[in-house]
Amino acid sequence: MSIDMSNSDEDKRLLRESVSRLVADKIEPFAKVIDETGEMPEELYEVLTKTGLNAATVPSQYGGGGASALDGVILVEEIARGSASVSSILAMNLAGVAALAASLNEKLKEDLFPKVVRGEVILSWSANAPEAEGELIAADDAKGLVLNGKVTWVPFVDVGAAIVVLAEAKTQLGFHLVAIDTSKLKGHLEIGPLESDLGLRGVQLRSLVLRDVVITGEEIVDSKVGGASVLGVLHAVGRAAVAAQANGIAAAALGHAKRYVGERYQFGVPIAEFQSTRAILGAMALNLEAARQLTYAAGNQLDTGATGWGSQDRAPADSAAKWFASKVAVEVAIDAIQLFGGYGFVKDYPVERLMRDAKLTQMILGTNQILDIADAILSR
Amino acid sequence: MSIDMSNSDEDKRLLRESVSRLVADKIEPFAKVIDETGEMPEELYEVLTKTGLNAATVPSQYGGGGASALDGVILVEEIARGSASVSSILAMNLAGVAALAASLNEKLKEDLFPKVVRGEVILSWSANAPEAEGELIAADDAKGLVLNGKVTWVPFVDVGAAIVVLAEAKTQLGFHLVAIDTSKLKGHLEIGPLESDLGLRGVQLRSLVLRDVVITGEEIVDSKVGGASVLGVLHAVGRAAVAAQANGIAAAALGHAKRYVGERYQFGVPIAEFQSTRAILGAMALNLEAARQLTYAAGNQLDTGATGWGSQDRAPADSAAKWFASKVAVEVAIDAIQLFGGYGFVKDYPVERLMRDAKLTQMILGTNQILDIADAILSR
Amino acid sequence: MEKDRDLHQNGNLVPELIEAERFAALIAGYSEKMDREEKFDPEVIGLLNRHKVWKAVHGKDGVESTLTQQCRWIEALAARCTSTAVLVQSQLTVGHTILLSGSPLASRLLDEMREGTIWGWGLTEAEAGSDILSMTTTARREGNEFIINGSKRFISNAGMATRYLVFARTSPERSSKAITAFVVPSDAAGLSIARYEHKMGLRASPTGDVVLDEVRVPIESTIGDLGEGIGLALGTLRWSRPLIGAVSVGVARGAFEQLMKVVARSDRDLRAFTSSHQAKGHKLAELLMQVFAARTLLYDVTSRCDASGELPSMWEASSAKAFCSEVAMNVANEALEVAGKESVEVDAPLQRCFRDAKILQIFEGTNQIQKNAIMKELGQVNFALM
Amino acid sequence: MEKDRDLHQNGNLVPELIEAERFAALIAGYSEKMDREEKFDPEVIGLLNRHKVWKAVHGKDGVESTLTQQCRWIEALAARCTSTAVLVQSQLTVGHTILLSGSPLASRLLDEMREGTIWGWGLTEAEAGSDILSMTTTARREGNEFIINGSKRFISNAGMATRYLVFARTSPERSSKAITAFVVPSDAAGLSIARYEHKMGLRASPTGDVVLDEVRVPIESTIGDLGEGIGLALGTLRWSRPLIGAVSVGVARGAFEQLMKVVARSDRDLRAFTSSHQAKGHKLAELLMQVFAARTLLYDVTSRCDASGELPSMWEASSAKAFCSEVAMNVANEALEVAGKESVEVDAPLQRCFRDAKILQIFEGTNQIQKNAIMKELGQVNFALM
Repeated sequence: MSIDMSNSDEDKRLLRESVSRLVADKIEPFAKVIDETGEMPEELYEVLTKTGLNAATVPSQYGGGGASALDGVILVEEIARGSASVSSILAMNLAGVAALAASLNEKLKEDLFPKVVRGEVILSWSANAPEAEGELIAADDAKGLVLNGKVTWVPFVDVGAAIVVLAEAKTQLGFHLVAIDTSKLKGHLEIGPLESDLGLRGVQLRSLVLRDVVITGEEIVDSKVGGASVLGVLHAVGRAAVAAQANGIAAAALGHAKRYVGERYQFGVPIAEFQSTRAILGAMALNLEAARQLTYAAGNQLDTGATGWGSQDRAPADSAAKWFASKVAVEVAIDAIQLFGGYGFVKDYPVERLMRDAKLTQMILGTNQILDIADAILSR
Repeated sequence: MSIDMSNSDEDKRLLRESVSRLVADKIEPFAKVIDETGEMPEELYEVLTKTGLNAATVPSQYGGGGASALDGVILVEEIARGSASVSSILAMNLAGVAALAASLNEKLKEDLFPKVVRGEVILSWSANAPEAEGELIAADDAKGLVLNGKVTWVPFVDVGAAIVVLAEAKTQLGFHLVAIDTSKLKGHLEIGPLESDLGLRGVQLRSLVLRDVVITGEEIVDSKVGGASVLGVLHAVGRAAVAAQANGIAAAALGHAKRYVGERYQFGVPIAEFQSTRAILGAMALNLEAARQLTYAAGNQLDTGATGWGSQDRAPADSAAKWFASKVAVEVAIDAIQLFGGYGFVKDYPVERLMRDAKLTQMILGTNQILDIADAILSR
Repeated sequence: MEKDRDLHQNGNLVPELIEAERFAALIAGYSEKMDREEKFDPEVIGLLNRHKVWKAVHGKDGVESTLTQQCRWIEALAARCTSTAVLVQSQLTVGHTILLSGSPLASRLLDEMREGTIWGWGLTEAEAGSDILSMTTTARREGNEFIINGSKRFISNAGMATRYLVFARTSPERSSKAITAFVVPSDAAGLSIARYEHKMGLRASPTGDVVLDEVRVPIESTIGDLGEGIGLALGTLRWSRPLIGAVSVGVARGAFEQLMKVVARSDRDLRAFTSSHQAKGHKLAELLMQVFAARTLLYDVTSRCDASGELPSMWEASSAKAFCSEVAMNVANEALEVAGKESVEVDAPLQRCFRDAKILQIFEGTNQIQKNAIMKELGQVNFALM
Repeated sequence: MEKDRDLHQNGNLVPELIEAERFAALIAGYSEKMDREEKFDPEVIGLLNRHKVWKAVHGKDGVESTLTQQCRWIEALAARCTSTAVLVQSQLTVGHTILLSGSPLASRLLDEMREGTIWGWGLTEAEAGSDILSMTTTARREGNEFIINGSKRFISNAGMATRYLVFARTSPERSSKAITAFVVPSDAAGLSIARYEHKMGLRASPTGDVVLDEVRVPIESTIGDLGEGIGLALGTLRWSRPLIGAVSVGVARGAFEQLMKVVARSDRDLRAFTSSHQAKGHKLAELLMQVFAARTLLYDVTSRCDASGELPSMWEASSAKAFCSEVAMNVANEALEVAGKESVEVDAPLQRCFRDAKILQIFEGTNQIQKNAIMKELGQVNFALM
């Protein structure tokens, strides 16, 4: 089975429904075991590759699905409804592919895009907040750039799948965005212990310490002195992708809660009959809807380059979506557990995992978007 | 000057910008005096009629702008940035026109749409919550329906402009949505005192008591036994319109606050330099953006009939937009005053009016949307 | 122990606290009219004097009343009329400053206040809000007089007060030692009220620009030593901020009580476990808990102050002000939603609460200023030892 | 007066309250390990016994300790280890029920608890959560014995307790008089722990299904009279809900203290008025105020209870439980955002607080149940007289 990646606006619904069935059949059944073991089963990579989901937004001339960012965001959300951990593969690739597509390095695209399509690599990048610790220092060398330093919170390190890490490397003059193929770095690479096991287990966030890693020009995605265009794309699409993961988690929590309150009887009626249940459920759906619309707007803006109609005081949708959706996802998961009562707190039911997964979407890429939005507005 | 009502998706930005200039020149200057006096100056009706704004969504075969609901929502928001009271004229007409357009009573359309276009009437309807007190009882008569009862919270009663009130009239078998031309009701109509002067002043919310008012078949918009399709349209578009008013108010508050924090110096720097100012301003912009995206989604869904992609658990966008946008508008206005400090509390500056106007958008059509959303989700 | 704290003192019921609630009920009928007319009703002044409220709140026998007692009075008043509560709060603030100053005039001035002399507090200026040291009003000495020039903004009780506590520069540098406090009678030559503010709320409480044009006062008019003005103003904050907390608790409580009245009219029974009112009932429970929390936080701060004889820490005073005023704005805001359209009708008490509440987050230091103050003392907080 | 209330009693410093904080510091080192291993460490049990904590919390001389004292102990423990705090809270709840029952066994059972006997509270069943009367466990009398059959769910201390307080039907009808409480020793024939729950948080506290299959107990095993089980359980709530409030205050305070440690490592100075840390500083101030408010609300309820000798009203007990647990969840949740990624590292205390906090909104009656209780008593609340 392969998912049809129509790039037109008209049939998001069909796209979503076909993915939704796939998720129910092939992805959700693994969510619990991924959370328990912290490992991602091999066959999941195969499912994603066979259906083309992992390369949905790779331009079609490289064999990818050629899907829009908006479609990519919808796909990430749908996969996250089944397993937020699995959706991280798509989220990583979504942003990584967008960054590569914006790069002028055609050779790198020709090398990496087909590998993404064949499922041979995941395009990974640091899920840490941009301003946080951990950086690579680059020095020029006859052979290329020589990198030393540490990248923290890198997803999918040491999970079996090969990764290419898109990392920012600082030089005295500016910075480079480089593509680091970790499989080629024997002896130059030290992998840190697991950095968090609260949620998104299976993603295996770890730090990488690089020692005298030589990067040739062919592995440089973008170089800027004072500017940051491709890195900006990586982060903007990254924010939209994480927002979509959060929405998927919240949608799962809402769906489980809706089902449970219809089935759980107390005082002789399903607890859905109580108005207090409805007030909680309605608020969950309402806030999720706002988060979704923000996220779709972010996807749409990434596709069209539009930045909101008219007014000068609009918040950038990707920053707004990341902050709002991840916050809402945590709250929706907390409320879903509340509706489950004691059962929500135990691992026989999925909602406690959703609360932990949701919290990770909030921590990823940091929580400073409100100040970023203020900066954006005040600088206009 | 007349506003070009392109119904295409591509240039919302241009539409908004041309309206934005009009608002700055011809509408915002009246906002303070409308609030002070509670009266709407005559020339404002003329501006709205001349530019076609009051009839933007009237189908073009009747001489209207033929604009989409989404365009209508954008127009309401832009007008509300200048004066929420003035935007109520558009908001009323937006929902009223949509209801008439959905009606099968062609004669009524032929009668009323040209009058709306010529600015001769405002299509008014009760801004009260649907479930609240005040109802008309209809009895069949040889000449038509005979109405008795009370409609509360009717905008634009007794403001000089003529209104046609779209009101729900209950019979034993079901209900009728009727168009009541108040100018024809001498001796059968009692106008109540002002119902609220907190905000949206100039809108003149009042109750109407009807006594033995005869309504002929030509004035019946829709009749249902057990169903409510046209009334549903009236309320759904009404919710989107009120959400748009709220967004306009919030956008005005954000704009004023942004300007003020750049101009107000304390401790030798503009207060925009303080991170605490930025945290407040960023959150205002973020929440407004979420409210806007919800409202545009509502407008879009009203145009296309789509109800969100795929998932069964989506909150109806118009209900979500109404609840969320009006709540956000109050909070944004409260925060704008906070950034103004003591100056925000006095009537020399516009932000205190925005807090009062915003509160009215929350009260209009009630605050029960969260329970409505829960009902909608649980019934699927 | 709150029962103990509030209505008993060393085992004896404190009658003036019940008196506060009784008196507040007397003025309740004036609040909507005063709000509409934007004018403090002289009848309320008459009631305050006649019922010897000033004696009760300032402390009867030359001893300042406790912070808890003052807050209880203010809360009771604010639950019925924010403007009256703020009038009393403003006098207690000035009274505390005068006491703090150790001025030789203190005893006489406070006696006058117990008889109903009303003061205005003249610190803020157009460009000197949070940033007090930007003040430009000056007092220069000439012989046995100070000559004051400048303009004060947002002065409460402007035109109603017979005395103003005016802060002015006695030295040009940007230093906390450059400013001195003076008592200036309202009929001093050169003092005028240039304009009054028209406000969204707290409308019965007059706010105006007090302009001082070559106003001469005798050198004995200083309150506190030369250059001690900022010290006095800052010292007063640890007393006055809880007082604003008390106005806030009163407004929150008043809004809640008004809401309960509306609910009682329309919903006969909130006690049913499952009903079409449960969502509203839960909202009421949430608002109740907010009022309860604000109230216990406030009186925890004041009762520890009274028991120890020490002023609250600044973080405690600022918490009482900021937390309670956030609760007041929030409860007033949400009360309107729960009550529905009845709450926004012309002259409805709840819509007045909504408009009044906003100023509580702003005056006596905006809540951002309060958070700055708390932030600076974070290292001192140790709940384990409290 | 909180100082007074907390660390002084009739003017004397109460040494066990300082002792509570000191003891809590001893167990802090165990909490992350116990969480990871999902197992209560016997060393902590040893410490509890060795330091005579059970004597301190239950009351030393045959007199139950005050609600305030119990809450202070629980708060101190919860600030370091939620599971230990819940262990102690669960024993104090059982202890109060036993006292309330007036059982002839009470004195002996409580003496044993002071020596460290641990109980499990067996009320909830799979289909009887908020709806207690759906209970299906039965106790039928045969001669001088009751024979108990049924299955209890979510039983704290399952497998760790040596006694269970089991509620069972002694009558088939859906009536509050149909249920009776029994003490059942854990080694009774037919009693088994069918399964343990694996939980998101509170992981060191064992939770399990206690299955009773023809378990025989002598008729003297009833706690309280026949048919008084529900009455006892409901009566206990006015004592036990504030105890959960105390766990919540402890978790909130603990999260705040852990957050301050993280901030102290990364941000040297939050005191600067303007700085790149002001937004974070204000967030800290907001969280501080929440903890402060929850704490003052709780101890206001407990100290008025202690002073009056009467149990808190249900609306007060439920407010203490609901408000404080909402604050705990909120503070723990926001603390992670403020602290950043360090807070979610493997074994980081803050991520444990986040996972632990959620159960506080659920057990001892979900917060919806608390709001129902408050809603029913709204008419009784009169802040003016409090």
